[in-house]
Amino acid sequence: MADSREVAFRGGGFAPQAKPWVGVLVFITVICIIEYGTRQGIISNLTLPRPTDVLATFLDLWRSGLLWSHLLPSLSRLFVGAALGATAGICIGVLIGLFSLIRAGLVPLVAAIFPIPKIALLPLFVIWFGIDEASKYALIAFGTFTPTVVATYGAVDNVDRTLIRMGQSFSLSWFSIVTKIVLPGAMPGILSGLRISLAIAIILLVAAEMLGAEYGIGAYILEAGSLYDLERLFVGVTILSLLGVLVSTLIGYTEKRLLSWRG
Amino acid sequence: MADSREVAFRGGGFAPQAKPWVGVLVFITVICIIEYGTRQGIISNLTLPRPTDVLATFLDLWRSGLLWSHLLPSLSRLFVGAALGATAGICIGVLIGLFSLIRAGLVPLVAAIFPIPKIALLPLFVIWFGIDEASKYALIAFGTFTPTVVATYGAVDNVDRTLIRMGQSFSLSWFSIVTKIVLPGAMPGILSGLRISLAIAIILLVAAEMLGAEYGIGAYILEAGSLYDLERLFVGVTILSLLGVLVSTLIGYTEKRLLSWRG
Amino acid sequence: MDLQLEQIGHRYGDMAVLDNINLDIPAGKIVCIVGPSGCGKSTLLRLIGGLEKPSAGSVVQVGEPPAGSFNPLTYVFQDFALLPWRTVEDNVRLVLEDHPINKTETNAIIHDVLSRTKLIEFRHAFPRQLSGGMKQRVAISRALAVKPAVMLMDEPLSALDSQTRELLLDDLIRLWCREPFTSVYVTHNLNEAVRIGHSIVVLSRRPGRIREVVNIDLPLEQRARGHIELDRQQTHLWNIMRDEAIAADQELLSG
Amino acid sequence: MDLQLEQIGHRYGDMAVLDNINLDIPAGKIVCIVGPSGCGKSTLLRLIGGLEKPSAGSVVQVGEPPAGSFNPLTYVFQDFALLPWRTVEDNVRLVLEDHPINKTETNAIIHDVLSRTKLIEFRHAFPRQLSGGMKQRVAISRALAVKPAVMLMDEPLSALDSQTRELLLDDLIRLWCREPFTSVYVTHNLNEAVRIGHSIVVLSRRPGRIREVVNIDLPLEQRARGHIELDRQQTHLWNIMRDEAIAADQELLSG
Amino acid sequence: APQLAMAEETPINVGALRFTSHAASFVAFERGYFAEEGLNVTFKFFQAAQPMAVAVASGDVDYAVTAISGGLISLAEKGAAKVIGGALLEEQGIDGQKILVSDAAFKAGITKPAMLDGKTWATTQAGSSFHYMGAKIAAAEGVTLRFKPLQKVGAIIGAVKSGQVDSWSIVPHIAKPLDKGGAVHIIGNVADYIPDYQVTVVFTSADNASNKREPTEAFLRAFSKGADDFNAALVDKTAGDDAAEEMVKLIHKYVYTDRPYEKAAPSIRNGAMRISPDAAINTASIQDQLDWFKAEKLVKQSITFDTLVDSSYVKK
Ligand SMILES: Nc1ncnc2c1ncn2[C@@H]1O[C@H](COP(=O)(O)OP(=O)(O)OP(=O)(O)O)[C@@H](O)[C@H]1O
Ligand SMILES: Nc1ncnc2c1ncn2[C@@H]1O[C@H](COP(=O)(O)OP(=O)(O)OP(=O)(O)O)[C@@H](O)[C@H]1O
Ligand SMILES: [Mg+2]
Ligand SMILES: [Mg+2]
Repeated sequence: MADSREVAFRGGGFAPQAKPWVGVLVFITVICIIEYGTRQGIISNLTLPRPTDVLATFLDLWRSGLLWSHLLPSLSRLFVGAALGATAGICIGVLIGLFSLIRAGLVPLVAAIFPIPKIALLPLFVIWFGIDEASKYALIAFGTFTPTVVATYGAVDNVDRTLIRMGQSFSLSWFSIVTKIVLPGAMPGILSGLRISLAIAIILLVAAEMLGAEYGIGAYILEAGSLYDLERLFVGVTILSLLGVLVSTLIGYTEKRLLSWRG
Repeated sequence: MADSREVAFRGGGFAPQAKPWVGVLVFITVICIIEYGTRQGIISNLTLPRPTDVLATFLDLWRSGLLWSHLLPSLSRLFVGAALGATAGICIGVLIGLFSLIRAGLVPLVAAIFPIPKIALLPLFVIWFGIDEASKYALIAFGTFTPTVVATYGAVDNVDRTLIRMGQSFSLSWFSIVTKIVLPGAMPGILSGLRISLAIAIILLVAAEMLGAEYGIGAYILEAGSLYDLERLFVGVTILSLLGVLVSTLIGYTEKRLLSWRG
Repeated sequence: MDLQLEQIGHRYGDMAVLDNINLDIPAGKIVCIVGPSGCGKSTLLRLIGGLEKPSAGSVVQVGEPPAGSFNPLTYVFQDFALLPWRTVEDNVRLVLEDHPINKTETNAIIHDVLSRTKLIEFRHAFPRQLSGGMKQRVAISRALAVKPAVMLMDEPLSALDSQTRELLLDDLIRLWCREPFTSVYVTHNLNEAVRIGHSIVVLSRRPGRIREVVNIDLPLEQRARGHIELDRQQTHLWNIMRDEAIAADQELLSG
Repeated sequence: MDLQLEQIGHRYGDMAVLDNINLDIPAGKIVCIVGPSGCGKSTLLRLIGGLEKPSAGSVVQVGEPPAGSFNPLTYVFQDFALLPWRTVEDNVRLVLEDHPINKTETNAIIHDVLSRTKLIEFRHAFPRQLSGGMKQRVAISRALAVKPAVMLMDEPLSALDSQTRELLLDDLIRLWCREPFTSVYVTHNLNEAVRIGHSIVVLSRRPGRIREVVNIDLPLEQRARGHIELDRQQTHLWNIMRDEAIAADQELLSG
Repeated sequence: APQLAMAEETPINVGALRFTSHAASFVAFERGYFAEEGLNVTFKFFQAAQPMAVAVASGDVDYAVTAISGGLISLAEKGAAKVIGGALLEEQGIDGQKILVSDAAFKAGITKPAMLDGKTWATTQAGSSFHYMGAKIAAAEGVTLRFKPLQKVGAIIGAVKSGQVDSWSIVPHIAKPLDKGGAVHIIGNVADYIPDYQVTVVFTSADNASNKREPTEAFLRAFSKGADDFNAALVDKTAGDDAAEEMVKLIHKYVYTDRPYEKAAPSIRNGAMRISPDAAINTASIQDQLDWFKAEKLVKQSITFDTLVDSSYVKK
């Protein structure tokens, strides 16, 4: 067998492998570079704050107890606003998914509302909802609503039609088909839509707190921005960023619980 | 055959039917109600402008030639900014999709950047990119970038692995597999991601034109807002909304051309 | 309860799918429907079950469905159509929930049908944990649970690998022998058709028309693998269908 | 060129999938592999084709591949694996693009393989316009285009309806008779195995081990439907596999 | 002459808002005062003052006029910006910024600033001039105000009109039409509480202030000339009606451009407040503002007057 050889390997790849430490490393590297750059003066103090100063500012904020005074109102605005917007969005989305007439009437309306920047409407929100909590809830709810609607009716559309036909073939009632087949089937799509909606809700916190908020992470960021206080600006931005990661983790957890049947 | 009867129909439904006129009707109805309400004084002139006044303001804007002075700079900002952001987003997204190391390093970074509100960073954009077009491009590009990255690597992940294994089984080169299998396969996902990214780009036009813009739809809206001039505010908002519908139509058209193979 | 198809025709838009179908489905018999792909077999089954309205003609139900039947016309689908978020037991329970029976009765029915299909042990498993054969047995249990007068089966075995298919075909035959049921059984597989059908309806290419109806008198329990008479019938059917099958396979699909 | 599998074993994590497989694949012969679902047939094929590395043992290639073979070990996949955005012709062209041949040569090859599978008329069609049988014929043309030394076929017919499957099996047999090729042919269908296999390897339930190798000496061109010898062999194979199949069908899937 | 010292024209960028309070620059440009000083001026327009301050720090804009805000002081602290002259000035006797209350508050009997105890006061942001004015008025009257940051003037107008904030102070050309509309009421003048309030200042980058003396001085000279013309035409009204008319027309090229002249003119006239002659700085007012910012802990305690102001350019 002079000319015998093993078959060459040519497969593999194109399959992402988890390397969690790399992400951590990248963050550490970026922060170290900025720290070094700002210390050496390569990065001017107008461009970026020194990470250690940001940390110190954060610790100050914490110790002074103001962290909670800012965080709690923001969390409650986020919670109430997103809950309102997401609930309304899911309801309308399901209705759009189920009824052709509602779909025909509302889909173009939603499409027209989607690209409207919420900050453009700030002066109107003052008139419509006042400058207290109501307008903040409304702004966040409004921003969460449209993407949730779009994700939800997409999810309802994607429910396997054979399952619905199955339900009909067993003469299940319309209500049973909707609650036992359509809604659970749309759940994965709705949850992954919520990931985006809630990220948008966090982004809108700043816009919402433009309206007469004294306390709140958004208000804190706005004040820092207007005082050109980069350390505090970055503390605020970091908190929002962490909030985003937290919300996304929570949704991941909900998915795991609610969609355990996916295994 | 006394007791013979036809089998009862129990199927149908759960399949949306197109009813384009309903959408038009809804728009007309909403506008008529507002017109009537404002004329009767049921809706105060602080709450909503009269639609006919908005139209008149729009016609004034058109006749004065200022419409184009506002629209053209905005369109060019949108175009350049979104093109930069989307191109960078697609490139990075594809790299994340292809290389585990890049994925591990960048995905957490992108996830952390996503929930940062762009308006919070406005003061920094001035320092980083100046007050001319560059900062507007940068802001829109930045806002378009993150959602495009997320959509793109999702699309690459969803490319049918059996097609990739097929390529490998025919000993195609890595480059051939990427350009002939991965990229075309990811195209539908990338395009539908662009729908969202471009809607966000339009939304960010207002934020971008907060930075030293004299002309532009965003600047027009901001000025109208600061003078509490509801007619002009709504003219601006309507233009953005139409822009959103236009962009979405253009993407639909691109999809039809590029993805004609889907039939 | 018998079913009679009277001059059934059906179109989707401009496309005629079925044309002038007349057929009797007598109680207690299994009628197989075979024909080339796309000839309208599934459509015909949907018409029979009332899931779609025929463009022409009518499906008539002769006689009352047996007392205690919750859902006289019951489907078994090719791709099982199990709810992935419900366990085996709850998938069966789904179709009983809309009926006015109490919990103990429901549980008794579920226990009965799952034991008939040998699935009792797996009643708490989710569909994703089941092999294809088990999934289809769950779907069959679910159909049995509503005590159907007629079982409408659309290629119930074709999603399974051929070894599992053999096993499940035996199971079905055994179920019928224990307690004969009426069934319209759509299949692509001529071997399956001659093993389980009392009569076999051959449809032509689209628009589907009845080409021939083949009756096989051999009792089901005697139809073993490789029985000469069955092989003869199978070859006969294959000869009828061969040209249609070639033509159907060579057609470009529209749209 | 022959292939030799030497004491192949394979595991995914903790799970042993294949164990101690020794097998010769002689040039010009078709070796069928049958076994219960999940026993590692596809895995074995991936190991043979170099798409995966075995955990133990090795796949050895004895002798040089024939001159002019672009891709000695070539797959035909169960689900066709056609690029939906390329026409029939361009799907075949794909696998020739990375090789140093000019345009006329490429076109000649494409013309040749498409005419061998009777697809010339459809060369500008997109996959979505083709029936399943045509799609698989495109996949076979693509495999032929690279002049393989060995064709690795993973249930090439199981995505098709049984009538189309009959037709395509005849096509494959005709192709082999015209110009014998070497092939490893994985299938679930014992009838298919006895019709096309020179030898049939029966694997046990997971971890897959070789239970038995059945050789059938009858030349392929004489293996008509319902040939007595083939029926005998098929029943023999079914008896070997029956218990494994029942056990495999009754297993809860992990994960 | 200075223009001989510079071989060719020096290009500079001047930041501006489209407000009457920025008129001095517009006049200097239109009447060629900048050109006479050898300055080739390009205006950069902004929607808000804060990004303009940052733009000076980043070098995109060379000179600009803005209120003293926390942002400006922070930028000065970072060594990026310097105040070099004064601009808008509150002066008793001249129509200046007004104190407003909402209609609801007015009807509830609040007709004097002294009655504002416990009421809300609108500001754009913490550390804005609105915040400062409110705080000074409250201190003078011995009342407490609750400050509502609403970011944008438009949002404030909406909130005051609908009675959701009680009080605010704003320049006369915005205050008067609102008062006339009946949705708000003017109840006092800012000048009565903060005499000689230096509302806005001229500032530039620290680099310009210390290293580009010549063009900076040239800019201030031209700016002062523009201010003199403006004061004479619209504030002191000593130049006659024709000059006033001409001045309004000049300013209309920059402000309220999309309104017809007849509608724009009253607003422009109403907006006329004194611009410090010779760009002089009211040191006491600036010191007071700085002290207030420090007391409110809006800026670092280490900042001194000289960090903020380069007083080598103009008379104090
Ligand atoms: N809802 C529908 N709307 C339009 N056309 C349809 C619809 N359902 C089926 N068709 C078309 O009707 C024809 C018959 O379809 P049907 O599913 O009944 O065929 P079939 O015999 O069951 O085929 P197969 O053997 O592939 O299952 C096909 O050409 C199909 O494309
Ligand atoms: N990449 C993989 N990672 C982990 N486990 C795998 C992988 N591929 C296959 N398996 C497992 O290995 C076992 C054998 O799989 P394989 O696909 O080879 O079986 P098979 O005999 O081809 O089955 P079938 O008849 O269903 O096609 C299965 O239990 C499968 O779940
Ligand atoms: Mg069918
Ligand atoms: Mg397999």
